[in-house]
Amino acid sequence: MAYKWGMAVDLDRCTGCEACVIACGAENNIPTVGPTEAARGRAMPWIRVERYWEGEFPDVRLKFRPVLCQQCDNAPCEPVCPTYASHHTEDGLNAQVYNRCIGTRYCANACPYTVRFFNFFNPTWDKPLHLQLNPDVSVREVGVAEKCTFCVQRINAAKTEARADGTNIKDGDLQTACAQSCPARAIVFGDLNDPDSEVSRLSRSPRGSLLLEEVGTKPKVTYLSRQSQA
Amino acid sequence: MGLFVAAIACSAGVGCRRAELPAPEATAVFTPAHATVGAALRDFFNIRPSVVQPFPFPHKTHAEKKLGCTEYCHEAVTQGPRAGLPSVSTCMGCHEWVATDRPRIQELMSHAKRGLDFTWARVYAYPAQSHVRFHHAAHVRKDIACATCHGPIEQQGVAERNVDVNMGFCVNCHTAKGAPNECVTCHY
Amino acid sequence: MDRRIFLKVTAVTGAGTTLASCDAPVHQLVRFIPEETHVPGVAEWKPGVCPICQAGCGVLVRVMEGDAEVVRNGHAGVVAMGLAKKLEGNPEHPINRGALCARGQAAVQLTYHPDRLTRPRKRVGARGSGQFKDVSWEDAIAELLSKLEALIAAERRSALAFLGTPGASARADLVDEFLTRFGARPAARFELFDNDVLRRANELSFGRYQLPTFDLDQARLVLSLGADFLGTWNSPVSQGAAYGQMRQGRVGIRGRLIQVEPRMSQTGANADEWLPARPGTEGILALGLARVVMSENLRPAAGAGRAGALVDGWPAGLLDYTPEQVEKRTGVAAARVERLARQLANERPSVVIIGGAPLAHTNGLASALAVNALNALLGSVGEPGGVSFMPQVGRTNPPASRPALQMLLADLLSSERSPIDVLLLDGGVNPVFGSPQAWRTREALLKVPFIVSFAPFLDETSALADLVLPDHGFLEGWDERRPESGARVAVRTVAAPALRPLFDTRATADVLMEVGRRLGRPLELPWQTFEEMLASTFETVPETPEGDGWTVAKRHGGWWGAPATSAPVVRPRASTGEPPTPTPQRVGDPQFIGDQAAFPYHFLPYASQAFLDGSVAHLPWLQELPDVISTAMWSTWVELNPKTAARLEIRQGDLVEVTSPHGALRAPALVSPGLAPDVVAMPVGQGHEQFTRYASGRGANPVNILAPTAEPVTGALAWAATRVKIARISDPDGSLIMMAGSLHEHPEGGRD
Amino acid sequence: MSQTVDPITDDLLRPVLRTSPRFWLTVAVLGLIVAAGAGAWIYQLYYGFGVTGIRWPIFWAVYVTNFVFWIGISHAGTLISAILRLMDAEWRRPVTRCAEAITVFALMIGGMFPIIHLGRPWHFFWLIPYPNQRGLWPNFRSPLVWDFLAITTYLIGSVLFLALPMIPDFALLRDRTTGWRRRVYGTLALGWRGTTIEWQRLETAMSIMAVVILPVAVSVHTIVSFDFSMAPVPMWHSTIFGPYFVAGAIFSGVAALILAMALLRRFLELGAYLRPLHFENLGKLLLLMSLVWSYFVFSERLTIWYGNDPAEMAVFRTTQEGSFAPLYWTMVVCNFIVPFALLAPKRTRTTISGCVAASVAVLVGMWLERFLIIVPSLGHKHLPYSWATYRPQPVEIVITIATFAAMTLFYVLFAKFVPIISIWELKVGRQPAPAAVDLDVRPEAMGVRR
Repeated sequence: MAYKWGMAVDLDRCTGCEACVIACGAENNIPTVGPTEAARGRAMPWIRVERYWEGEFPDVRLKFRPVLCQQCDNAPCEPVCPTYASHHTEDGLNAQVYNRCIGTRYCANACPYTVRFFNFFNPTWDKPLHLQLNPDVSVREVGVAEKCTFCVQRINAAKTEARADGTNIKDGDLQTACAQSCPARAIVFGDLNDPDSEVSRLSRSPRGSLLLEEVGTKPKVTYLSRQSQA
Repeated sequence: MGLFVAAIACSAGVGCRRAELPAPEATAVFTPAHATVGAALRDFFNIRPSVVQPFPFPHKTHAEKKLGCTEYCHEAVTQGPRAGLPSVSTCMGCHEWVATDRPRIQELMSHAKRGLDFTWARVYAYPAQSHVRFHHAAHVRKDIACATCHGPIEQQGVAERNVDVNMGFCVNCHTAKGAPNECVTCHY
Repeated sequence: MDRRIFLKVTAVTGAGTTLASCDAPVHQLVRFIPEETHVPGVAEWKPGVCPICQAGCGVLVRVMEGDAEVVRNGHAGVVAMGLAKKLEGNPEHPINRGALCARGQAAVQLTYHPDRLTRPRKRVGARGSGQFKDVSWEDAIAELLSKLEALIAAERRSALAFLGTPGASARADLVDEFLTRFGARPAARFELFDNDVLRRANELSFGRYQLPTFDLDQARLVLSLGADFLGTWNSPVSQGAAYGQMRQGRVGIRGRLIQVEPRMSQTGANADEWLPARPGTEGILALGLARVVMSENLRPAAGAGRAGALVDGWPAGLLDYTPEQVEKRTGVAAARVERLARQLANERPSVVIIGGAPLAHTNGLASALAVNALNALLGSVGEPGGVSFMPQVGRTNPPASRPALQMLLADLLSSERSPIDVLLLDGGVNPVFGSPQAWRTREALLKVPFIVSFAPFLDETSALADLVLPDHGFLEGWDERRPESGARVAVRTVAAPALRPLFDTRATADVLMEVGRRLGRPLELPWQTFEEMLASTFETVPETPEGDGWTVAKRHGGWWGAPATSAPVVRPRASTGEPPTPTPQRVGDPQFIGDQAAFPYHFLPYASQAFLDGSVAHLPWLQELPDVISTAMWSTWVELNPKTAARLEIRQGDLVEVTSPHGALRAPALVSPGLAPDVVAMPVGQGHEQFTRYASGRGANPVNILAPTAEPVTGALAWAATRVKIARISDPDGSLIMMAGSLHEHPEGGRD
Repeated sequence: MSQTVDPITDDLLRPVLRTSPRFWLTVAVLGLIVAAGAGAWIYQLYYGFGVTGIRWPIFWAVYVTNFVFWIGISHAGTLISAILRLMDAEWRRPVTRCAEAITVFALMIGGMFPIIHLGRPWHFFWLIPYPNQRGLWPNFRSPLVWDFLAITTYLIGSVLFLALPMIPDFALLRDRTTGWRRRVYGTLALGWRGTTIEWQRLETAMSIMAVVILPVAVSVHTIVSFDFSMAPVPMWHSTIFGPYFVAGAIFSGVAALILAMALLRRFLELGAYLRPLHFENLGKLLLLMSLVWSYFVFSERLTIWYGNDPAEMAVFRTTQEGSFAPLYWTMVVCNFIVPFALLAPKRTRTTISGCVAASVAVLVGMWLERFLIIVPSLGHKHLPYSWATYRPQPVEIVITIATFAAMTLFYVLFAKFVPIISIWELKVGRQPAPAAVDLDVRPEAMGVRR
């Protein structure tokens, strides 16, 4: 039975601690670009915690929202890619195939969530920081686009294991780096085709909504709204 | 005119969030993808120098002694993605006493005594920009013979690249065996 | 030539890159035989201890084989060894329950930091110049020994001092053991954002010299007075996990959070209700709440018991804390005070948390006592959903009568000849950076004839050392922590080395033991190695079917006792003996340094989300982590309320100068809505003069300009009690690097 | 050299046959600038794309602006000359060739930019619609692939359209020159002998091409506009973009043509052939296009403003009153106010200088228009957290300048290589029937032995 990977982000649990951001960087070999390049908009956090202010002092509020690739079912990034580097997998992921990418950056423009990034330079690490690099994940070269993969390397590993002992991946056995690291358990990852998985359960929550639903991208990430009764 | 256009374009920064910053000096963080143009071209055309091993390990001799590839030397192949290349200590496991009279083995032993290991050259390495992952164990479990990709190494002395494992090779086999052909199966 | 190649050729020529190729020679390093065996490509998860803060979270280290460049008996070469790829929370650990904060996960970069000290060093240049030459461990230890022998010969054993970081651990025990046996001064321990005021308050109120644990999972209403308990305070990960439960973990119940603070912290951002009270008046507010609870007989005044007795005017019913008076003093509307009090009394279990800035005022201790009394009044002490104290094992933090660092500095500065001949600096302690300039820390330390540092990195303090004996990375040596809060059970986090040392470093604990052995009259420490010492401390732990305590602890990354139904409260377990007889404390108005006219703004330094007190500012991941509220990266900034900024004609990013009676600093301005107009806030952590390539010379350090005023009873630095003035210097210099382009989600509400 | 009875031939062949030092100087200067551009690109290839000002989330900027701009310019020639040919407008005769030349060169330059802006340009051929070893074709759903097809088609078409009517002039040159040039022209003349049947075939071919090239030209810029309108980006995702871009293209194209003609007239002393009449007629066309363009802009902006969608309003505001306002209003002045002021009143329209001034303004304005379509939208997408501003870096500016130099250089060389005004068409304008044209054709040249 095919999987359909999805995620639920409970904004009522999210504390904005950004553990997910570092976890993602560590897992996926995301380079540190340094101050000069960061100032020129070259930092590439696959997941970021957006914050928005509301109101004015003293009645001021702050909203946190972790934003990562929404793995849309109707993804604007896919049709525009001339080389199929960005395409849909049978698991419903928006795959980014680095070796097919020629760097038109069209996908990044088309993405309404601005979660696609581009390798403006060839990344290097000050020795011996490179020893930390995760051997299960490519180090992307100059000129290719990249984005959150839902930790596809973990998905593939889990599949390989499951195949080895002829079972299916059980709910909870497989977690993305961000979900794993979240202290408040605000991020839940799993199989949407399994109606009993926690992510399916949460996605059905009355608090659930989709980011920029009006754009019609059919995201697979559900945001559970914050219940504020102040 | 070009200048004029450029000049206007520059003023696009008006009301920009932050002051102009200097263009990147060839920073420590970033380097060209390839050290030299030559390297770039070789990568582009996938031209590889034939590998030179630090020590002429005779696969044939060991195969004739009925030593399975994965028994001692490449034992990781059944457990994980990588087959692994044995270290000198693995060699010494047997050659402490086996064939100690041979000059090659003596060379080996002296090497080990100095605490030095061999940097085996990978025969089947992929170019970095192919961004490909291969999981040995997964294939071994499906009873894919080593020879399928590595050829008749047991009849060779020093291992050679018998099969050109390019993407075409992989895809054909996957198609034939009904294995997944989704890009992210291998490219991630 | 097939079509593909042909096209490629055209491509290349077209791209005009067919230039003459000139290849750099590829030099091949020798390869050593690996000392360990790993299955290549297969990850192994080993337990570890998070070194970043005192929370003492347990981690799992993802270890995979890889090639590392190392030096083996003088030869540089490559060797295949286990390398740490990622840190994740240890799921079994009762404090962090499998999660880990951003700082903890970045700790892996401590091991692979390019500017780590790789071998012992001896100073050659002037002190603080950071000029050292490499020496062998033999020579280094020999030199240290000679200095110590000299002390013994001169009968000046007490002229040996040790300066380290607080936190209960076997390592600390060893150090104390070493010092006592040597006859040196007791160890001085310093951390800028230490919580001694709260510990002391808890000791007075509840007989526990310890930080409290909050049972948020089951709380229905949480009132936090300035405590950024989700971001940086106390045990953020365990509190974050509990918070998640409190919000959505229970069917039909959603716990609520109310935050009182003058600057919206990460925790404040998550609150359902956010009230800015005047800085330093949180204790008064607490008493105001207590008064309403009592006067409306929502809870019996006697319920507060001992804790109440410690508050001046409590038995009389806090007559001069009427809502109106409280409104006058705190700026929180009387009606709101009453509503809040009723909510606290009715929506139980409810708990009040105080921490951070409110305790760093001249009335800090009194405020803490007031909150303790309030919690007691609400019946939230030791109860589910309330505040409790984690059972402790082994020795806990010895309470310092007065902060030891201040004493040390005072002695150094007062006397002509330094009373200290040899100073041992532990890794991680950086008072030169972390103390106000007015303390003259650097000057004082420079008077010490001989300083030995065990720091793995050169920072402002360790740069003063004459001899540097770099400690192992935290994954490379044995480690043990005894957290004081964050769980309901006693916890000892333990870890065996997860990796082989990458460099020629040595575990400080083992170095101390060796020194102890090799002294003329050996100190006769009961153990030969640190490992041995750790093992011995586990002999008391009962055997389980899984094996003896030590083996089990090593396998699981620690030992934790069975859940205590409700943590014991009254019986003091701290090593302080019986708590002193209660003398009622009055919550006075906070005193500030700098008069209101000349210095119109309160200066509020706060632990930054990424760097805490600055001790991890050298980790590139954390430098590039956008601060979740300002979204700034690689930057420091001065936070201003929009109205204040407008009045001073300061725009986002402008360079401003902040001046206190004790100094001035310059930093870019950040206009932020979540800040009282009379407050100027600034994150601590940046502004290192010397702290590796990533942190050096980046931004300004707010601690520098703090007034040296202290909380009178504990003597702890009142770091929130300084007033400043602020002036615009120039246009943006580009040093404020922001990730976000907009403050609001709908900046212009469409057409108007 | 043999004598001619007609002065036209000499006048028009002079630039080709006589070379002044001024020519070499121009070529040298322009050549240097072009070389600088090439150098800049190699620099960019070496260090990586990061040396440009492109950033998250503004992933397209000056390069794509140039791409759209030059493709737009290319609509000068083919389209205009084709229309004029079909309407058999007599005044077209001296204009057609220089117009068609603009098309070809502008296309060549514009066509380079999609490659220059690639992250990995060495793989550009993956855009070519042919299956790779895995039988994988490019993604035909991607407007970039449509671009590739449209532009190549258009380029081939335009080259033919330019080349066909040059044959008789090549023949003429063949007979006027000696040595290697004679051989070159001879080859290019394809053995033209000027027989009636050849003339008829040429005419037929021309009229077929004229009909074919029109829809192609329209489709090209429509497809270029699809690059934007297919993406859900605020103020890109618009149905008006097709015609809007085509109008803009013709608008800028005409301006480019007027400018080119003025330069030719000035430097090649062609006053007798490129007469104020031509400028006035093109001026009228320019005025018309200016009005059409303004109408499109107005209706586009009004819809956005009325619709009041938050995301789109953000872009609307930053262009109208935000950080891009200076550029936006410059554009409006250049594309509407100036052309209208200069071309509406007969007094200025009839003067060549008036038309030229208007054209220069329009060229600037149209470049800005492209820039303002691309950058503000990308800088203000749906999630305000990601908003950013872009400023071009030296490498982009140098390459941009170089393209203008390249255009001029190609043009200068072309004018040196063939008569920039079609000699035979001019003569046909005078004579009733093509067959009777007095071409200087000698039997030898026709391979006929005496």
